[in-house]
Amino acid sequence: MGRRSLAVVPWPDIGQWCLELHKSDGAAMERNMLRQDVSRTAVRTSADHRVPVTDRTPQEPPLRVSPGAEPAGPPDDVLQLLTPEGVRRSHADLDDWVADVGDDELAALYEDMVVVRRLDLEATALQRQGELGLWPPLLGQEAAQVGSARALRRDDFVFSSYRENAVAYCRGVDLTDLVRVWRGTTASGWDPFAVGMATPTIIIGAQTLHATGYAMGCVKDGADSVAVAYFGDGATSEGDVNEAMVFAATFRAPVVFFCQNNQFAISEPVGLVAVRPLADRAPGFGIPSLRVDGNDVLAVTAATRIALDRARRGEGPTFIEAVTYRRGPHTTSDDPTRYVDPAVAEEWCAKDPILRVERLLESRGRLTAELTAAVTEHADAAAAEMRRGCLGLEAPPPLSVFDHVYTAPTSWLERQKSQYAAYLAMFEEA
Amino acid sequence: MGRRSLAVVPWPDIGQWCLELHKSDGAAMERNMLRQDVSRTAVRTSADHRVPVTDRTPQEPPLRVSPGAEPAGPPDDVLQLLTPEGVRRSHADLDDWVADVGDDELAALYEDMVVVRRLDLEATALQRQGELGLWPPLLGQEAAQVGSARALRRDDFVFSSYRENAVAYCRGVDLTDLVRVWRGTTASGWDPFAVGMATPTIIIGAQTLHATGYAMGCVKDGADSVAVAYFGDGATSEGDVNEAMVFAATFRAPVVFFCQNNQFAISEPVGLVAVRPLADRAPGFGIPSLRVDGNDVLAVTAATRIALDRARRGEGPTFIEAVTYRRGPHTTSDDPTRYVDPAVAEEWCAKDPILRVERLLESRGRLTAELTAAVTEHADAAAAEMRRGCLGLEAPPPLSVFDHVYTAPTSWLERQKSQYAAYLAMFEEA
Amino acid sequence: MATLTLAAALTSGLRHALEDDPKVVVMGEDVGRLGGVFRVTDGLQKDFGPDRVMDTPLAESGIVGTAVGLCYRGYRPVVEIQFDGFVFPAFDQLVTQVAKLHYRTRGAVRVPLTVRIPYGGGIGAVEHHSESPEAYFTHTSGLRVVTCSNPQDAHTMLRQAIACDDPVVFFEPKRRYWTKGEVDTDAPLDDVPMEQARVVTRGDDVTLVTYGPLVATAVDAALAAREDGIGIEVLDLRSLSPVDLATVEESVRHTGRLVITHEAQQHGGLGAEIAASITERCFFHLEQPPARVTGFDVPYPAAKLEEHFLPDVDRILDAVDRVLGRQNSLTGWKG
Amino acid sequence: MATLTLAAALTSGLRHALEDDPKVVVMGEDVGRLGGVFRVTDGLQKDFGPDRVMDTPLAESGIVGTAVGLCYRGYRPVVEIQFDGFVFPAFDQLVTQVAKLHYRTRGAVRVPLTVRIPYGGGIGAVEHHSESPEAYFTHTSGLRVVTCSNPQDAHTMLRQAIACDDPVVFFEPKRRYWTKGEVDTDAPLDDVPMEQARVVTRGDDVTLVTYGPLVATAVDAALAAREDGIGIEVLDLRSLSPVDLATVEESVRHTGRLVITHEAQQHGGLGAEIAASITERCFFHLEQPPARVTGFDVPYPAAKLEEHFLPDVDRILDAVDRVLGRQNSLTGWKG
Ligand SMILES: Cc1ncc(C[n+]2csc(CCOP(=O)(O)OP(=O)(O)O)c2C)c(N)n1
Ligand SMILES: Cc1ncc(C[n+]2csc(CCOP(=O)(O)OP(=O)(O)O)c2C)c(N)n1
Ligand SMILES: [Mg+2]
Ligand SMILES: [Mg+2]
Repeated sequence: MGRRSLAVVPWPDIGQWCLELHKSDGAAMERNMLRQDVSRTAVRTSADHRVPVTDRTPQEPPLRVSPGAEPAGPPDDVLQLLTPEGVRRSHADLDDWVADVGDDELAALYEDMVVVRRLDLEATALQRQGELGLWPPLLGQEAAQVGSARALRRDDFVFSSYRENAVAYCRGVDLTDLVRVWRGTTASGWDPFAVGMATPTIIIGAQTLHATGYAMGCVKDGADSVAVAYFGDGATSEGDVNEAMVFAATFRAPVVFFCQNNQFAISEPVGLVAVRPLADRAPGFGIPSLRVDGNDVLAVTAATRIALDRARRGEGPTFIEAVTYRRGPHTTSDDPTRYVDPAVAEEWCAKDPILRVERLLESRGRLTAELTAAVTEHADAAAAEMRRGCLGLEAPPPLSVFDHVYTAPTSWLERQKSQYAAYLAMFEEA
Repeated sequence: MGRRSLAVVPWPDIGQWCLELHKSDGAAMERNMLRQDVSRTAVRTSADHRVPVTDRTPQEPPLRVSPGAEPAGPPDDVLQLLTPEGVRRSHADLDDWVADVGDDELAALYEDMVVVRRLDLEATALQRQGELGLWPPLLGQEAAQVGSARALRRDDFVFSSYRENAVAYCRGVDLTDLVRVWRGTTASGWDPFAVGMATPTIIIGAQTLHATGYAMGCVKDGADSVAVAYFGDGATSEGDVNEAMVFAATFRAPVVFFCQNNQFAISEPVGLVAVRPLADRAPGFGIPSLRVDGNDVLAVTAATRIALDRARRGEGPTFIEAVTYRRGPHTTSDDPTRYVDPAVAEEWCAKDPILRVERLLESRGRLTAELTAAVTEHADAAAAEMRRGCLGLEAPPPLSVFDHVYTAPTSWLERQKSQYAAYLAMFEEA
Repeated sequence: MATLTLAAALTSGLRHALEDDPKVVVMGEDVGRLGGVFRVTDGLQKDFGPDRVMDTPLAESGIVGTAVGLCYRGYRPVVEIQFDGFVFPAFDQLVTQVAKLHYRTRGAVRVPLTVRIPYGGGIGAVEHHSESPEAYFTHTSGLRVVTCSNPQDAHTMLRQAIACDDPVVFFEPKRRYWTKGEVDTDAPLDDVPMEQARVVTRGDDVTLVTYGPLVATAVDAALAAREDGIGIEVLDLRSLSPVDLATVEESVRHTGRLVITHEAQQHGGLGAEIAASITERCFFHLEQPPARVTGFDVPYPAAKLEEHFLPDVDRILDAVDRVLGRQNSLTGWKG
Repeated sequence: MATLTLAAALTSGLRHALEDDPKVVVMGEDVGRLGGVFRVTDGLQKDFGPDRVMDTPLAESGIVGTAVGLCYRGYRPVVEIQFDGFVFPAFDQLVTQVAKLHYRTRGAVRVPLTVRIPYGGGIGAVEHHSESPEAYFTHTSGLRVVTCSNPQDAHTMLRQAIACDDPVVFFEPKRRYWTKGEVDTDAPLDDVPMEQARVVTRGDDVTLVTYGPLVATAVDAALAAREDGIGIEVLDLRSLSPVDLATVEESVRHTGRLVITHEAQQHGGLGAEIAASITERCFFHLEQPPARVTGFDVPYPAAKLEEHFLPDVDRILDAVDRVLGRQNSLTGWKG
C-alpha cells in the first residue's frame, strides 16, 4: 500500500516499433507547414488530407475487421512528442503548444499521473477488499486523462463517462467523492458546478450530447468556455455520439470530443466498431480531428490545447482520438483473460505513459530523489485520504430514498414516504 | 387529368452552371484510371482522396452553415452523364456501367419516369379531392428513384421511407396498393416479399438498420442479393442511420445506402444537418461513397450498379448521395412558400430529370410521336387504374382492428374483441 | 381576455415565456422558419431570433440531449417533438438522463426542460401520428407529465411547465388545436397549480375522469347523460404525474362510481393506475368496480379504423351505464 | 434431468435453440468471445461460430434494428441487452418497428425476435443496472413479455420464446442467475404454454401475484405466513403480456384477497393493471382492495438504499396483513 505504484509495473524489453510519424509523410507535412497556421495543420479534415495526421499511403477500400478480431496493432500515424523511451521529439505542428511546459511543469504532470495511478490502484484494492462494489480502473490511461484535463480552464466544463477518475482528480474533485458512487452510497459523487465537471454518465455516449448542448449555451452566452466530452472507442458506435457530432458541427459548438481509444469496449476490440481509425469519422461530419498518442502526456496536452483554442476562437468542435490501452480489466467484475492477448498487453506495458516521462525527467537530471520522494509521499497521502474517506462513507438514512426526485415535494411521493415511515416505525415499536 | 404531366411543368431558361465534374480534377482522375479498376475508382474513400469524386480543392475547415440558411446551391462535384441540356457526356468511371443502356433502354427509363410523375400528380390530385388523407410528392426525384430501382435485381430487397413511390412502382407494386396507406384503409400497402420491398417506414432512418440486418442475412445465406436502404438528407442526422453505417462496415454487409438529398427535411435545408456534402460522411465509417447528379437517370443507374456490384462481390456497403430537389411540398399538408426560395426552385426546374432524357432522345431522333403517344397513354392508363383502385378502397370491417397484433390470437385481446363485438351488436339491435 | 385557439394560446404562452425569461429557448424540428408543422411556434423565430428559437437537426435524441446540456448551462429549453410517435428516439435521454439527473446528483443539477408533444388521434393521420404515449412517461419517476384540454389551460400550464424547475412532458391534444376559447394571458401563474385536477361538470351519480382531447368528449357525454337524468362529474386531470388523486378521491367518495377514459391503450395505461389507486383508497365507497374506456390493446390502427379504437360519447355512456348497473353492452356478455 | 443454475439453464436453452433451428442467431455486446457479462452465452460462439453467435458493435438500436432486418430474411435472432437500463436506446426500434410490423403489414412480416434482458435489483450495482422496465413493454401492444423465476422455466420458456413467431421480450431475473434447480431439457416445449401462469403454493386466504425475481421472496413470505396459520396462494405470472388473468381470477375468487408485488415502480406498473383488471372482473368477490407492494416512485436508488426500495418478505407480509384486515403498518396511518 505504501509503495509507489510504478515499482510494481512489469517492465518488458521495448520492442522495435515506435510511435513516430511515418517517415514517408515528412515531405507532405513540410509542404503543408508553409501555407497553413499551426492550429490548422495539425488537424485533419477530409477536405484536406495533406495535413500530417491524415496523409496516409493510399490504400484499398478498408478491409473488414471481422468480429472478434484482435484489437488493432500499434498505431503508426499518431501524433507524438515523447517516445516510450523517453525521448522528446519535435513536431512542427505541436511544439508551440507545449512550449511553456518546462521541467517543472513536466514534473507536475508526472506527479499527477503517479498520484492518479496510485489512487486508481488503491480503489481497485478497496474493491477487492469489499469496500467498493465496483471500480473501473484507468491503469494505462493516465496520460490521456491528465494531459487533457490539465489543459482545461476552470470555467470549462467536462462531461465524462465512468472511467475518467483522473480527469475528476485534476478538476479538483474531493477524493472521497471519487469513490462515493462506487461504494453505493449515492448515485453520483460531487456537485458538478463546484468543479466544472458533470458526474459520470453510465449510459454510453449520452454525455456527448450534454457537452454539445452546454457548448451551444456557451455560444449563446458569448462566453469562451469550452465543453469537453470524454468517451471511449466503443461509444463511437452509439447513435448519440454521432448525433452529437451533427449538432456540434451545425451549431459550431465549442466542444472537444475527447475519445480515449483504449482498444476495448469491455471485451470487444475497437476493430469491431470501426474498420477505420476513429479519428477519420469526424471530418465527414465537418469536424476536424487529431489522432494522438494517448500515452504521451505532452502530445495529449498539445492536441487538447489546439482543440480548446479552436473552440475559444469560434471555430467550433474538434475530435481527438487518444490512442491508448486499457491495461486493467474493464471493471473489477471483468475477466480480461478471456479476451486479452497477453503479448499485446505486454507490448503496451512498454509504452507506459508514466515511465516515459520518468525517463525524460531522468535524462534531464530532474528525477531526483527529492522529487520521487515527494511524489510518492503525495500519492501515498492521497491514497490514504481516499481510503479514509471511503471507509467513512455510511449508508444514507432510509427515508432519503424519497429525496430529490423533484425539486419540490409532490403529494404523491410524500404519501409513499409517509407510509414507508409508518412501516419502518412498526419495527422500531416492536 | 388525361393530359401528360410534362406539359404543365414550367420551363424557364437554363442557367449557365453545369453539373460536369470540375475540369481541374481531370488529371488526377486519369492518373487513377491507370491503377484501379472502374468500380473502385469511382467511389470515394477517405483513405484515397485522389479518386475523381473526392478530389476537391483543399479548403478551410468547414464554415458553419447557420440554421435556417438557404439550401446549398448547385452541386459542383457530382457525377453526371447527362446534362440538363440533354447532352450525353462521357465519364471514364461510369460509361462502362451504362454501356448496355441503348436508345430502347433509355426510352424505357423515360417511360418509367413519365409514368411515375403522372402517378404522383394523380395522387396529389386525389388528395386535393379528398380521396387521400395525405400524399408525399416525389416531383423532381423521378430519376433518382427510377434510375436506382431499375438497377436492382428481383431478389434484391428495398427498405424505404415514405416518398419512394417510384421505387415501389418499379418493384412492381400494384397501383392500388400504392395509395392504400394514404387513404387510411391500412397501415401499409403491400406484401413486402411479393415485390422485394418493405412497406414504407415513417420513423426517419429506422429502415436503414433493417436493410443492414437483411444484408447481414444475405451474407449468412451465401446469397448475392443486396439490400438497398432509401432515405433522405434529413435522415442522415438520426442516430439509426449512423449506427447502420457502423454495422454495415463492421459486417461488410451488402447494403447500398441510397440517400436522396432533395435539399429539404420538411422546411429544414440540408445545410442544417450537414456542413459538408453528405457523401463525405460515409468514408469515415469505412464505407466508400458516390455523389451523383440525382436528376440524371444514367448517372444514377451507373452509380447504383457500381454499388450493387461491390456488394455482390463481397466488398460490402456503398453510400450514394443522389443530389436532387424536392419540387413539391413535403407532403400535401405542407406549405413550402414559407421556406422555399422561388429562384432556387426555378433553377431546379431547369434541371428537370425527365426533360433532359426527352432532349437526348430527341437529339437521337427517338422522341417520335409514337413514343410520346405510347408513353402518354401508359401514364394515363396507370393514373386511371390507380384512381379507380383508390376509389374502390373501403374502410375495413370494424373488428379487423383487432387482427394481426400477434401471429396467433391471445386470450387478452380476444376478450376485448368479443366485448367490442357485443358493444357493436347493441347498436344493431337498436 | 382574447379568444384564441388552443394552438394560438400555446403560441402566446411561449411568447410570454420567451419575453419573461432570457434563459428560455425554443428548439426542435421545423420550429423556426416554418413555425412548426402545427404553427405553434409561428412567428417566434422572427421576433426572438434564431438563437432563441432554433431549428435543430432531425434527431430527437440529439434535441433532448443537447437541451440537457443547455440546462447545465442555466437555460430553460422548450423542445418540440413533432408528433407523439417520434418521441421514442429520445426515450433514452428522457428516461435515463432527464428524469434521473436531479435525483442522481442529489439536487445539484436541475433540468428545467419542457418537452412539448402533440398527441392523440382523431385526425385521420398515418401511422405514428395519432398515439398517446403518456403512460411511458407517467411510469418514469422524475418526470412531470401534464396535458391541457382548453385554450386557457394550454396557455397557463405551458408557462407553468416552463417555469417549473423539474422536467415536464407537456402533451398537447392535437385534435383540439383549433378549439377556441377565452384566454386571460395576464392571469397569475399561481392561480391554479399545474398539479391540480379540475372539476369540469358537477354530478352526483358517476365520476368520469379524463384528460386532454377526451375532456370535450366527456363533457358531451355528461350533457347527454343529463338528459337521461344522470349526473356525471367530469374531472380533467391536467397533471398526469403526479396525479391529483385527492380530487378524484373526493368525487368518488361522493358518487361511488368511477369511469376513466383515455385514448391510450388499456393495458398498463394511466387508467389502470387510477383505477387501482382509487380502489385502494375508496374501496368501501365504490358501488361498482371502476370502468375503463380506452383504446384497445392494439397498435394505433389505420385512419379508417380509428373511430373504433377511440373512445367516444357512446362508449363512455355505455361504461356509465355499466357502473350504474344499468343495461349495457356487457349485460349478459359471456367472455 | 440435470441440476443447473438459472443462468446455465438459459445457456442450455440457447444451445438447444441453436441446434434445433439453423435460422436462430445470437447477437449482442460481448456475447461472443466473452460469453456475455453474465456468461449466459458462454461457449456458444466457440461451438456455433461467429456467424451464429455475433459480437455486435456497442449500439442497442443497431442491434435490435439489424435483428429486424434479419427477421425479414427469415432469421430468428436472439439479442441480448446487457442490462435493463441499456434497453432505452433500442426503445424506438422496439416500440415503433418490432411491436408494429406484423400489425402494420397485416401479417405479411413476422418478427420472431427474442430480446433477452437481465433485469431487477438486489445485486448492489451502480445506476442503470438494477431496473425493472417491464411495464414500458407490457404497455406496448404487439410485444409479448415474459419472465422466469426458476431454472426449468428459464430453459423452457427461452426456447418457447425463440420458437414463438411474435417478438418476445424475455426478462431474466439477474439476481436469481445463480439459483439452482432441476432442469429437464427434454421436456416437450408445449407442456406448459409460455402464456400460462403457475400456481406455486396453494393457499386459501390470500392470492399473492408476482413474477421473476420476487417469486422466491413470495414463497418465503408464504412459508412464513403458514406458520401464522395464513394460507397464501403464490402465483408466478411468467407471462407479463398477455397476462394469464384467468388463473389470477380463479384464485382471487377463491381467496377474496389479492396482493401484487414487483420491483418496478408502482405508478403505472404492471401491478396497477392487474389490480384494475381483477377489480373489474371480481369486484364482488373481493373482501378488501388489492394491495400492491412495489418499488417506490423514485428512480432506482443507490445500492446502499436498495433494500428500502425493494419489496421483501416483511413488506409483503405487511400487505398480507392489510388485505386480511389485520393490524398492519397503515393501521391508524393518516395520509
Ligand atoms: C447504452 C449502454 N449500453 C451498454 C452499456 C454497458 N457497457 C458499459 S461500459 C461498455 C463498454 C464501453 O466501451 P468504451 O466506450 O470503449 O469505453 P471504455 O470502457 O473502454 O472506457 C459497455 C458495453 C452501457 N453502459 N450503456
Ligand atoms: C423519427 C422521426 N422524427 C420526425 C419525423 C417527422 N418527419 C417526417 S418527414 C421529415 C423530414 C425528412 O426529411 P428527409 O430525410 O430529408 O426526407 P424527405 O422528406 O426530404 O424525403 C420529418 C422531420 C419522423 N417521421 N420521424
Ligand atoms: Mg474502450
Ligand atoms: Mg430531404
